[in-house]
Amino acid sequence: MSPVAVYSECDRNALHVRFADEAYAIGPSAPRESYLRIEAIIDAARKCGADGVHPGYGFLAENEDFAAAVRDAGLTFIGPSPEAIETMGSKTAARTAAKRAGVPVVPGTEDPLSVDVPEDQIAASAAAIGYPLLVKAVAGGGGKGMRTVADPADLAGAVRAARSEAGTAFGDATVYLERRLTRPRHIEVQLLGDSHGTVLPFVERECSIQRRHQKVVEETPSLAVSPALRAAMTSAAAQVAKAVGYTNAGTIEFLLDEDGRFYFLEMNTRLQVEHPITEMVSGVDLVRWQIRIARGERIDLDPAQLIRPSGHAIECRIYAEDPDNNFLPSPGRIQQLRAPAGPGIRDDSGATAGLDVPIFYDPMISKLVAWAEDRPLAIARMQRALGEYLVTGIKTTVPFFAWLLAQPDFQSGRFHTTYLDEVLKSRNGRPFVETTPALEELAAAAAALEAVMSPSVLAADASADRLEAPGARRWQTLARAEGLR
Amino acid sequence: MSPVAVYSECDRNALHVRFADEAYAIGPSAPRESYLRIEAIIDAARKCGADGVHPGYGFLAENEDFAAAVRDAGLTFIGPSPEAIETMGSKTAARTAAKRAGVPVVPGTEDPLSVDVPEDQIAASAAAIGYPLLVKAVAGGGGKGMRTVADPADLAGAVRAARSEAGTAFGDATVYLERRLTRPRHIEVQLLGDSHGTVLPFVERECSIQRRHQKVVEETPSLAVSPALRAAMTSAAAQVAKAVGYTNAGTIEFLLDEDGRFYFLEMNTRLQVEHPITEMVSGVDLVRWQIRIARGERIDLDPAQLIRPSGHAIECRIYAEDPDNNFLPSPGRIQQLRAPAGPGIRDDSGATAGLDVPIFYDPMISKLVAWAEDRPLAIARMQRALGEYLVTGIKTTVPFFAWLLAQPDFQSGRFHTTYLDEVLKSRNGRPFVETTPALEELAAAAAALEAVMSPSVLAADASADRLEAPGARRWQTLARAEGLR
Amino acid sequence: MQYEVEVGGRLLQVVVTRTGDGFAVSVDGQTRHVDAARIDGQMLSLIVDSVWSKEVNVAADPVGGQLVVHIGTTPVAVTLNGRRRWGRKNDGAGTSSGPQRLVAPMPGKIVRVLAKAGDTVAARQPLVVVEAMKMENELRASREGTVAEIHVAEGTSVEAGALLLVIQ
Amino acid sequence: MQYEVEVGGRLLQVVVTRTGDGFAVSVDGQTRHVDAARIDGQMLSLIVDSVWSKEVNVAADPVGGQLVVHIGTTPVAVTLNGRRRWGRKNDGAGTSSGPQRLVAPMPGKIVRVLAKAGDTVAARQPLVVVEAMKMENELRASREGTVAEIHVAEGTSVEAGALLLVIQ
Repeated sequence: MSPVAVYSECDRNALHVRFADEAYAIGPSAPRESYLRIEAIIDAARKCGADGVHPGYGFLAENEDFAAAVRDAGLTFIGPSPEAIETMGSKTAARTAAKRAGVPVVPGTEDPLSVDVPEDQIAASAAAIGYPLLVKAVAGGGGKGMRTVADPADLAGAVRAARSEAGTAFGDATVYLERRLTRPRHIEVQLLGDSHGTVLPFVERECSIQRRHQKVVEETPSLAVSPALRAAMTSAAAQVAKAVGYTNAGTIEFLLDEDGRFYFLEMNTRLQVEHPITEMVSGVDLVRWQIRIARGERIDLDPAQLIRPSGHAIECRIYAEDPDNNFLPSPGRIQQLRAPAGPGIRDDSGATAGLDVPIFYDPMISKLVAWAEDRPLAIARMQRALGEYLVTGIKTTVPFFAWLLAQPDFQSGRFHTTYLDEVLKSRNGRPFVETTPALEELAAAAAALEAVMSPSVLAADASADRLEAPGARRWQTLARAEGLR
Repeated sequence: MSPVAVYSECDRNALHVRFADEAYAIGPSAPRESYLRIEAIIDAARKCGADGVHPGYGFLAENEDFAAAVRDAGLTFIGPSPEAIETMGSKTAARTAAKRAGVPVVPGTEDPLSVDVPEDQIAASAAAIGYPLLVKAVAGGGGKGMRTVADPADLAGAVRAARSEAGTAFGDATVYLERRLTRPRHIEVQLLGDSHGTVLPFVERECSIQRRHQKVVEETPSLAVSPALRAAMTSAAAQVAKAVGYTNAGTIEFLLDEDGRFYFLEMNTRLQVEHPITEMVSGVDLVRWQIRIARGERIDLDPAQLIRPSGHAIECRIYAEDPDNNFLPSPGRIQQLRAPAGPGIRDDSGATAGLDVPIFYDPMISKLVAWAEDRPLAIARMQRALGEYLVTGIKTTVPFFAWLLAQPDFQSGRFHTTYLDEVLKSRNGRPFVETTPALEELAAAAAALEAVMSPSVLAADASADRLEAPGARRWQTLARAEGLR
Repeated sequence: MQYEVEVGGRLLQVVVTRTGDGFAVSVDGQTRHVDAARIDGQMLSLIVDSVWSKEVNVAADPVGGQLVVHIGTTPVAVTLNGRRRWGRKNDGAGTSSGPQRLVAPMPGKIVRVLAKAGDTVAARQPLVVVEAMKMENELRASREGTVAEIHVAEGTSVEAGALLLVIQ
Repeated sequence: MQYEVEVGGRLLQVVVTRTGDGFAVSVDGQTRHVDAARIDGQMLSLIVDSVWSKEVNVAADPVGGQLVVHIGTTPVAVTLNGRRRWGRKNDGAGTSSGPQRLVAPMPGKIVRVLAKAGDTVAARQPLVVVEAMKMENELRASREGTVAEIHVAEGTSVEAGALLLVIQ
């Protein structure tokens, strides 16, 4: 199989372009001008004579029109059918499907609230559902177009904000309302379904560590799921998927309340960012199976094996964000990058030194995964790996994860979907990187040593070409300092 | 646990020094002046207040005097007892132990041939054993101090050569003779033994791919080993270890002849270079267990699980050698290094860009390991990884492995301990990197482009400091070219 | 060579002297022996007092402009020989006195301006919402004060480092 | 810019012309469009004719001195504008005519010299054994001939590139 990449302007130097055999430019950096342009991608696929298209897990990955366009172009879409994407892609239709499959759902509006639904009607359904509630984009995902409302007075504003954000992010401003459970866990079940009627669930993933509704740490198995509950949740997930004739890889997301009751939340009709942890504990290559299933092959995995976890895996999403500045994105040129390796460590990275983290997309630069025989050992391994993960030139969330994994609540598994936001609020911006006087003195010594050991800095030239920029900028800084002694 | 490193002069910048919390210089680069100096290492361990010493897998790792010195210094030696090392470290004593345990051994001399044994006596024992035979250093390993003799006329010379090489490498010139089986496989069994009498064997490792008696590719499980044979070999291995009261990690090496009969070859009383492949298929962290066992803990692993392989793992030893020049060592400054990653890939590396591969030690720079559900998939994954392994500035064996893994004999598992030497001989130096006219034209275009895109080369200065040397050298090369147009 | 290094709010006097086998580095009078080996353009491997091994990495922060020293993977911001003399004091780079100049930490689009000139604001009160990387990010006041100047309007795009508003 | 590139025994004429969106590169008259992006000091990402993506890496071989271009991970040795003019012809870098100068490929200790002046040697016949990295490495004749000069003695140490012997 020979991989072909498509890329936008700012991704010209991205790893997926450099590693592909063929690469096709599909437009400017803004997603709607490139990665969201269905015809541009179909066109590239035609040009290179591709047999199939893998949609990845962003942009058009859950877009039924794209899946249909690929199919209509006579190509294989490596994912579910457009019909399944459409059904489960609509949060409200998905809830109906779940209920038909006999799986409980979180109380909420049955029908989407299109932009023309009057405010008083929205207020009425809200009252029926009860507060606190969530306003969610029907086409939503990743916390975009989502607002929490505790006070009826804030409802109208929240709906407006959610609609505008949803419109920008998904081109669909329709929203719906959903009861907000108190302190629930986010537990999800990975599925593989083939075109011969087989749907197999995997051991659940625990994704409750979220910041502003975005997963930042995932692990499998979940401390909150007993074998009995696992059996119930995995078979419920499979039932929902079967009910809509689902094929290929997908994930059923549940909320698990404090009393151990679970509710269908939504389905992701694509591969997910956190799929590596399932691969680590199951030994199954999910992407290879996506391709085999798309080719019409039968899944010949042992169902019992898939819901028996072998060890424990944790994923940290390494973002180009400044955790000590309210997690603001930190785009720019990566000056140095050294990723950890060794036993049990897997780093699925899109970054290298010299690469620019673009401002246009989600700033995730890597998925760092640690596997070990049990959870405490997996945490210890992840801590070791984070301690070796060196990135300079941009800020990353590595120091945040180092802090999080040391928290007693995390280590004992006492958390829920709002745990992280609450802790962050209570920390009130206290830095994650805590230096000691000794460390600061060493830093001072190091800076002085660098100035002494690199006399060439005095010759540094501001007109150094772009490639040399980071170094040069640094030399200038030092040179200025030197000049002023 | 806080790691402390010791280092020789040329290892000042090595990764183990940079990653350690404390680092102690123990002498000049030549092994006998640093890494083989027992008192220097004990001294460092005392200075830093270490609790234990891990001997690694080179230098003093199988030296009973070192193990004893560590113990006498009141420190924990993370390995077997000095007595076990001494017994199994002597090839002849080990053979006796194996025979006592009822395990067959390869016919050979019972007693070591010290330097004063007269030639006619050596010739006599040789005749008794029969030709072809091997002259092996009693203290030997890794093919050092080993010679093959097919013709009695060559015996005396071979013994002299083996003795001199053994003397240099191990400080012990004693050798012995052993029948050379025709086309045997090298199959070895990893063991863990605790101080409470438990000895557990793991799934066998297939190490028949050797160049000049040095393993270059290892895999587990072996295609040549049936479940029945596995049961026999693993329990034989455990019996030998129990017979000498062996504790901690060790490996029993067997030769497997074409008729499926196996013979005890020797025991390695240490962790081995190829231990990662066993970790990949067993999920057991062998180094962690070495430490736990040294602390006196009981092994609580499931014995049945350990001899049931989960998937297949392959290791390629990446060497700083030029495969297209008779595998001559290729020391020097690594200019660029990009190691592969992703699902099923583990790269245990000691190299980074900017690092010098020293001339003093074994030139292995990394152990690249690929795991997958079965052998063909593991081979495919290793091929993918090798295709992404970029090292410039020095030559490596990466192109050789890319060639080897594509050989039908390798893919079908039809090989033995002399397979590789025979194939290499028959290739008669034909290069492993085979370029095509198209590739050559692209290379020509790239060189010209680099010259055009980097006009600064004309300003390049030969007196650039060492750090810039590789780049500068290249600029000079180009500058010279430019100057002469 | 003598340097004045500001780090963690302290001003340290650092004197570096070459010795036969490395450097003598004194920080506020306390001298340590440092064996410093160059790994690459930015990384040094230090062995302090012949024992303590540390990788350090010195580079300028592309946004703030100040030097960031990574000790292992821990970043520590320092200024060498006086930010004052660089005239960078009012960069809003965490200074705790004088007017606070709120600058854009990254390029993006101003989606909301939550304060107007004359407003009294509390520490950590949200002032401006910038959209970048498809996420809306709140920029907050680092301390209480009065909004003196506003330099941006909703809907406009700004570059990293652009001055957004000033708090007296 | 015009270059003469020797690769795989062929001498290629390469002409590089800047275009609006990259370069026109003609190799022996066949012209392709190349979008060349600088990744770092040595690596370029090429997209040829808007389709074919290749990472290339141009660096000098520390021992041989000639340029090595890595296409992906495949090394290809090239010489730019004439090895002849660099006077490096007789480096024993695989030339097939003229005297063969056997040079040490790495630093090490000469443990055995297996030929003496005047000996007739066959191709690939072992001539010198060098010990480096604790392994004994045989250096062989690249072709048949007569040993004209011997420049080393057993037991001596040599640097990389040192002339060991010459075969006529």
